[in-house]
Parts: sequence; structure tokens; C-alpha cells
Amino acid sequence: MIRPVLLIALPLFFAFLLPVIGLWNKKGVKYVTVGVMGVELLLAVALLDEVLLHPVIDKIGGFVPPIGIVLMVGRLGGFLTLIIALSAFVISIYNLWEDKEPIVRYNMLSLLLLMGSVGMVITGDIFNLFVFLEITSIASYGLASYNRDARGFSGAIKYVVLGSIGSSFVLIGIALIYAQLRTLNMLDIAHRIGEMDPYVRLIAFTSLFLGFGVEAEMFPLNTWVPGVYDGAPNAVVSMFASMPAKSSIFALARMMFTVFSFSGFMWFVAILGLITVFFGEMVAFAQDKLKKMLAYSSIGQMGMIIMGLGIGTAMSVEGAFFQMFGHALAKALLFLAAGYMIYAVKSEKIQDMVGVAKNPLVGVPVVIAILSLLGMPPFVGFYGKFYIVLGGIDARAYGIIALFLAATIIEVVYYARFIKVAFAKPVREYVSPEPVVYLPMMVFAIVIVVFGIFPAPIFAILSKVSMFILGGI
Amino acid sequence: MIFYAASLALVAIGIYVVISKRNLIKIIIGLDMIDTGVNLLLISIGYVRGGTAPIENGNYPLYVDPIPHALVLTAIVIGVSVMALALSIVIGLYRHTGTLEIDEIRGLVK
Amino acid sequence: MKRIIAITLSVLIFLIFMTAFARVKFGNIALSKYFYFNPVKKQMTRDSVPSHYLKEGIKETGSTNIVTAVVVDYRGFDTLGEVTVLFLASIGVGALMYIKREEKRKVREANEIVKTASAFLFGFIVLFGAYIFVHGHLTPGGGFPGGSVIASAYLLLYLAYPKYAADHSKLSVLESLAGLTFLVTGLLGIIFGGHFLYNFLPYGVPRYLFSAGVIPVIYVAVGIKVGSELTGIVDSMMGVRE
Amino acid sequence: MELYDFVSIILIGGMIVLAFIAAESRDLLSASIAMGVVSLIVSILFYMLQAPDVAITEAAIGAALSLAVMIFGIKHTDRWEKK
Repeated sequence: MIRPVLLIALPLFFAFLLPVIGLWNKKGVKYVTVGVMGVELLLAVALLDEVLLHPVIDKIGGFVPPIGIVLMVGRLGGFLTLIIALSAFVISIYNLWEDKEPIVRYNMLSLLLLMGSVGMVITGDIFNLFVFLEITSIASYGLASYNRDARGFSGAIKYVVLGSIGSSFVLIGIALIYAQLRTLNMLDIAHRIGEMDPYVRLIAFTSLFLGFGVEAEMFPLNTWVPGVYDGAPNAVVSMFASMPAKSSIFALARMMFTVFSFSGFMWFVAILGLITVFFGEMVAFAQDKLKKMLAYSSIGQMGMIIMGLGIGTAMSVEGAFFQMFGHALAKALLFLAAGYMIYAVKSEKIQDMVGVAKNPLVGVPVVIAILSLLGMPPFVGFYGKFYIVLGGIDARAYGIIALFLAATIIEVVYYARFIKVAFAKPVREYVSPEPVVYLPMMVFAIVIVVFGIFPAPIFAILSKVSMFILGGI
Repeated sequence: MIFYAASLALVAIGIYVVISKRNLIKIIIGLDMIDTGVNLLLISIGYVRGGTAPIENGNYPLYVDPIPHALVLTAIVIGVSVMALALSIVIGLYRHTGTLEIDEIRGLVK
Repeated sequence: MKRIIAITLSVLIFLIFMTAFARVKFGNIALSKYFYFNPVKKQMTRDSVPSHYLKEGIKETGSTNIVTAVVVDYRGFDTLGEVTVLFLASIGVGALMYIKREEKRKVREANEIVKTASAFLFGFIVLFGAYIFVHGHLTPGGGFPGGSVIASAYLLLYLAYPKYAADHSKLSVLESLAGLTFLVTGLLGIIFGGHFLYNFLPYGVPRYLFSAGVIPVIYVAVGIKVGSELTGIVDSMMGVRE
Repeated sequence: MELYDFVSIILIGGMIVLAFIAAESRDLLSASIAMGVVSLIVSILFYMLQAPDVAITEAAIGAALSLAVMIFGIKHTDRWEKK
């Protein structure tokens, strides 16, 4: 028996405690953070173990659901929590290498980013979701500009402007729902959604969708992504790709399926996802800086997830969740690797990175991650793309699937170009990576390979996805 | 009804400022305006004609809806937090580039 | 050109939302008509959420001020999140305004009238803020208004004595302790009542200062936390000065 | 028309005018002060909508502290908006 609230209370407790610890030992704070994230990972595993049996509902304050706030975790919520906790833990090991001044505040911000992302996944109350969205985005604003150079600040300010407009839209959506139903609990809203005026319901959904779309890197609202991913510290970028982005896309999915009970083919969402894919991949193809290329590629991948959710058959949604898993691991790995490569080469351009990945400690994980992103069979990424395509064929959306496959070819081309440079004959000696640099990458790569060869446990977790589409937790 | 119109007008003016102005501090003022508008919107949803503030006074039967008040207390604090953080980012940017205009910053930061 | 697009877009947004809100009745008296659905027992009830708060609020929380009952007890988790947001902002501002010691700014002294008046008013404003958050469960007010009133007293002090600077490490310890008090009160709820943020203290007699269980405890913690964080934000924004 | 409606219409009209001043003024200092006054009027409107708790908070945070933070920000940067 584990309480979901502990997953929120633990990082929050240590975030409050860190300044006190930092008074007598500044260096020790980093190790405390790693320890806390490790415990969080264990809690997430225990939680997943429990939600496989039955959905967990935790009543805060002991009030019955629509009266008080509840946390509710279903199978998918448990899965997402595990993805977030795993990436946070592994990236926090990498943080031991990169010291960011002031250290104590950096660690507090990353703990609270973890707390916000987990909270967005497990909460069952729509206004509480907004509060956690704000926690996540304010922590992200702080971390995005942590380099305190012009590039970091100019990326972050775009993020702040778009993010706060987005959250205002979320609040307007909540206001519309509240005005018509006088409740904030998601399941209560879902049960009584028919009482809402259809027009008001449409506007409320649109504004919530646009609001969460900012964080989920959806097409017209993702202009902040390249600037932030370019200017933020490398470990932070890895966190962004694997934590807040995933939790907000899950929030998007819950808005669509759980709260508003749309099911079946949503052409609007699917086409928006497809445009996002095309935009991301085309622009990524034209980049010559490594981190920008990865950032745009990340937009493309998020578009694939949105598309999978929009097609709305059980298979494609299953594929979308698989894609979330694969993308979180692979992109986090690649951004960590990019941090090392830029440090070793002292340049951000791809053409300068001749032979930097020749060292097998870096090269092998990078190749695994890229192959997984491209959807090659023995890796996790394969199942994601494969099931999205199968689901699309199931829904007879042949046009969308054909365009999607065309976009994938663009992706293959630019990653192949990168591999060709990075594995060429080295022109000079590069510093070899320290253990804290290559160990996190190894962990991610091992997870990608293991779950690529034995995907059965994940299919078991995702087996109830059709219930989620029909409005379950 | 006029309260809805007023608060949505504040939101609309805020959006206009954010889209059309090129000065960062002006944009932050616009964001603040959107926040204020949404807060007024939430409070006017909770209003009940003829109701009093939801504090038990023993003899008055009709109260306004207390939930939006709780939500707006939260939203106000969130708004000021975002504003302070945004301003500190803008100050940092100004220290590096010496300007507040987006177009000039775009030229200076590759 | 950009202006025209901006005007069109904002008018469009105004019209879209206005047509939606035109279908929402203003000043709706029938609050109790929105019957809620209990997702745990899977049944409809004959009551709505706000009218449940208004009818049962005093009995269930012991607080006379229903807004306080909602903020601290029914939706206390939101308040915890909100305190975290403010905490994050103060961390973030402190981290971003973190500059080297050489870059001090010269400041001018305030005149004698401002100095005397603020020295005179400071104590009263702090006292007023403390009154607001201590009586949060009885009268309008609570932790957030009280904390922000206290922070405005410090703002006055900063304006009158620009060289005055709060000790950041002490402020952050104060913030941390107040936050931990809130969180630990919540966790004690799990131990004593089985639920996070459970109101485990006796409610006492409504309308008295010592009533409503953990609500005053949490609101005092929130008030101290909000006050110290907003003071910290103001102090960081003023920058290093001499 | 009752006094309540009359007062609220006057306040809302003043609020919109001040919001336009805040939007169009090229002096950022006066724009932010106009925004502070908008917050103050909104806090009076909160009071008229029977939300005293929110009114106190908005008056203290929206009209005093956020204005102060804004003015410190302008002091660190530039006062005039370029065209």
C-alpha cells in the first residue's frame, strides 16, 4: 500500500530542506538530490506495482472526491510517473559532472521540476493540474536561463511569454467548465459533460488544448523550443525533453479522453500533430548546430505522439505511449551526449564533430539512441512508430500515414548525416569522458535495448489503453 | 454581464500588447493585464445576485460561491511569481545586450 | 501591419470568449442546482459542491470564514502548490539576480519625512499583517493577504533606507522552516487521520480564536512564508547596493 | 439603474481607459503605474463582488508589491520604449 501523495511530498520536503543543508555543506546538496531522486524512483516502481492491480485514489484531507482534491493514478499514470522518475534519477547523476552556480538553488529547482511533472500526471483535479502546470513551468523558466548568458535569457523570455499566455488560456478553460458545472474534479466533469452547452464545451476544450499545447510543443505554439533548448544547460535540456514535455502531453491526452470524453478519430488533433511532425523534421534537416537539430527533432517526435493520440484507435494510442517512453529515454541520452560532445570539441557545429563518437563509451549509446528514435526493430522506438502506423491503417487514415512515413525519411537522412560525421576518422585527440558522463548514457541505452527485446511488460501495462480512451482513469 | 465583458476586454488588451509591442517590459505589463482579467472573470463567475461574502454571520441566508475566491487567491500569487521571474530574466538580458527591444536583441543574439 | 493583425486577433479572441460567456448566467442564484457525481461510490447526489461548502463548512472544518475553509482545508493541496510556486519564484529570482560583489549600485538616501514616517508605520503594518493571518479563519483575510501586507511593510523600509538589506540566508531558512511546518502538518495528517492534510486537531468552538484545528497553524506558516518570500523577491530585485 | 450598477460601470470604464493608457504609453514608468491603478480598481471590483479576501490580496500584491517590483525592474533597465 503506497500513497501517491508521498511522491509529491518527498521532493517537496527536500526542496524545502536543501537551503538548511546547504548552510553547512554546499557540495553535499548534489548527493542529497541524487538520493532523493533514487527514492522517488523506488516509490514510482512501488506505485506502478499497485496500480496494475487497481486504480489508486488518494483523498487529500479525507473529503469525498468532488468536495476535496483527489489524486488518482491509473495504469498509464503509473507508467508515466515511472518514466519521469527514471529519467530524473539518471539525469541527476549526470548533474554531478556539471556544476551550476548557485548549486543549492539549482538542485532545488530540479527537485521541484520533478515534483511538478509527477504532480501533473497523478492529480485528479483540474485546477490542481493547473497549479502543477505552473510549478513545472516556473521551475522550467528558472532552469532555462540558468547559464545567465544572453542566449539563455533570450530563449527563456520567449518561453515565459508563451507559457504564461498558455496558462491563462488554461485558466479561462477551467473558468468556463466551472461556470457550467460548478465542479473541478475530472471524473465528475467527465460524468456530467453532457450538461454543458455544446458551444461552451467546444470553446473550453479549445482553450485548454491550446494552453497545454504550449508545453507539449505543438505546432503553432512551439517557437520557444529551439531557443530554450539551445540556451539552457545540457542536463536541463535533457530534463525538459523527458519530464515536463511528457507530463503535459499526458495532460493533453487526459483532457481529450478522460475529461471531454472524445473518442474515435479526431482529425483536427491528428492533422495538427502531422503538421508538427513536418515542421520539426524539415527545420531539423536544415540545422547545422547539434543542439538545435536535436531540439527540432524533438518537436517532430512530440508531433508523432500528438498524432497518435489524435488518430484515437486503441493501437495508435498504445503506440503514442510507447513513443513517449522511447522518446524520453533516447532524447535524454542524446542531449547528455551532446553536452559531452560540445565540451570535447568546443564547438556546437555538426561539421566540427569529426570522429568525436569514435570512443565506444559514447558512441555505442548514441547509436542505440538514434536507431531507437528512427524506429529500428530491436529497440523501444520501433514499437511506438509501428503501432501508430498500424492504428492509422486501422482508422483508414491512409493519407496521414503516408505523409508520416515521408517525414520519417527526412529524419533518417539528417541523423545519417550526423552519424557519418561523428564516426569519421578523428582529426585530433578528444578528452575521454568521466564515469558520471557515460554511466547515465549507458543506463538509458541498456533500458532501450532491454525493453526493445522484451517489450512484454510494457504491453502488459498498456493493455488497458482502450479503457482509457473510453474515459477511464 | 458587464463584468464578463470588462474582464475579457482586459484579456484582449493584454493579448494585443503582447502581440504588437516590441518592448519586453511592455510585454510583461501585457501579461500582468491578462492575469488580472482572468482573475476578475473567475470572481464574477462566482457572484450570486444579492449574496454576501461567504463568512458565517448567523442571519443571512444567501452567500456567494466561495470556490472561485480560493482559486483566485492562488492565481494572484502565481501571477506575481511569474512576473517577478520574467522581470529578472529581462534584467539579465538587459545586462548582456543593453536593450529591451526584441528586434535589436534578435540581431545581437545569434 | 503588425498592429492590424494584433488588433484583429485580440478582437477575435474577445468575441469568441464573449459568445461563450454569454451563455453563462451572471449572478446565478441557483448554486445548489448543480448536483455532483461521486466518482468513488459512482452515484449522483442531491447537492452541489459550493452549497455543500456553505452548508457543511463550519461543521466539517470549524472555520467561520468559508473561503479559508476552502483554501486551507478542502483545497489545501492547491495552497501547498501555490506556496511552492512562490518559493520557486523567490529561488529563481535569487538565482538569476545572482551577481558578483563588484557590481554594486550607488543609491541615494531618502529624505527625513519618509524615514520618520516609515519607522513609525513599520511596526503597525507588520502588526496588522499578523492580525490578518492569525484571524484568517474568523474574518476576511488569511495567510496570503497577511503575508503580502507584511512584505509591503518591508517594502516601505526598503524605500526609506535603501542601504538596508535583508540577510538572505536567514530569510531562506525562515522560508524553509515555514514550508516544512506546512508539509509536516500535512504528513502528520496521514499518521493521525489516514489522509494527507487531514484536520487532526480538535475544532473547538467556532468564532473563537483557538478553533478550526490545523487551519490557524497552516495559515500562520503560510503568512510567514509569503511575507519572507515576497520580501526576498523585493530585496533581490533591488540588487546589490551601497 | 441602481447605484451599484452605476458605480461599477464608472469603475469599469476607468479601468478600460487606464488599461489603454498602460498599453499605449511610451513611458514604461507611467505604463506600469497605470497598470497598478488598474489593479487597484480591480480590487475595488472584487470588493463589490463580495470577495473581501481577494480584494485585500489584490490590493497588497497587485497594486503595491508587483508595482514596486516592476519599478525596480525599470530602474535596472531602460525607462523609454523605442518605436
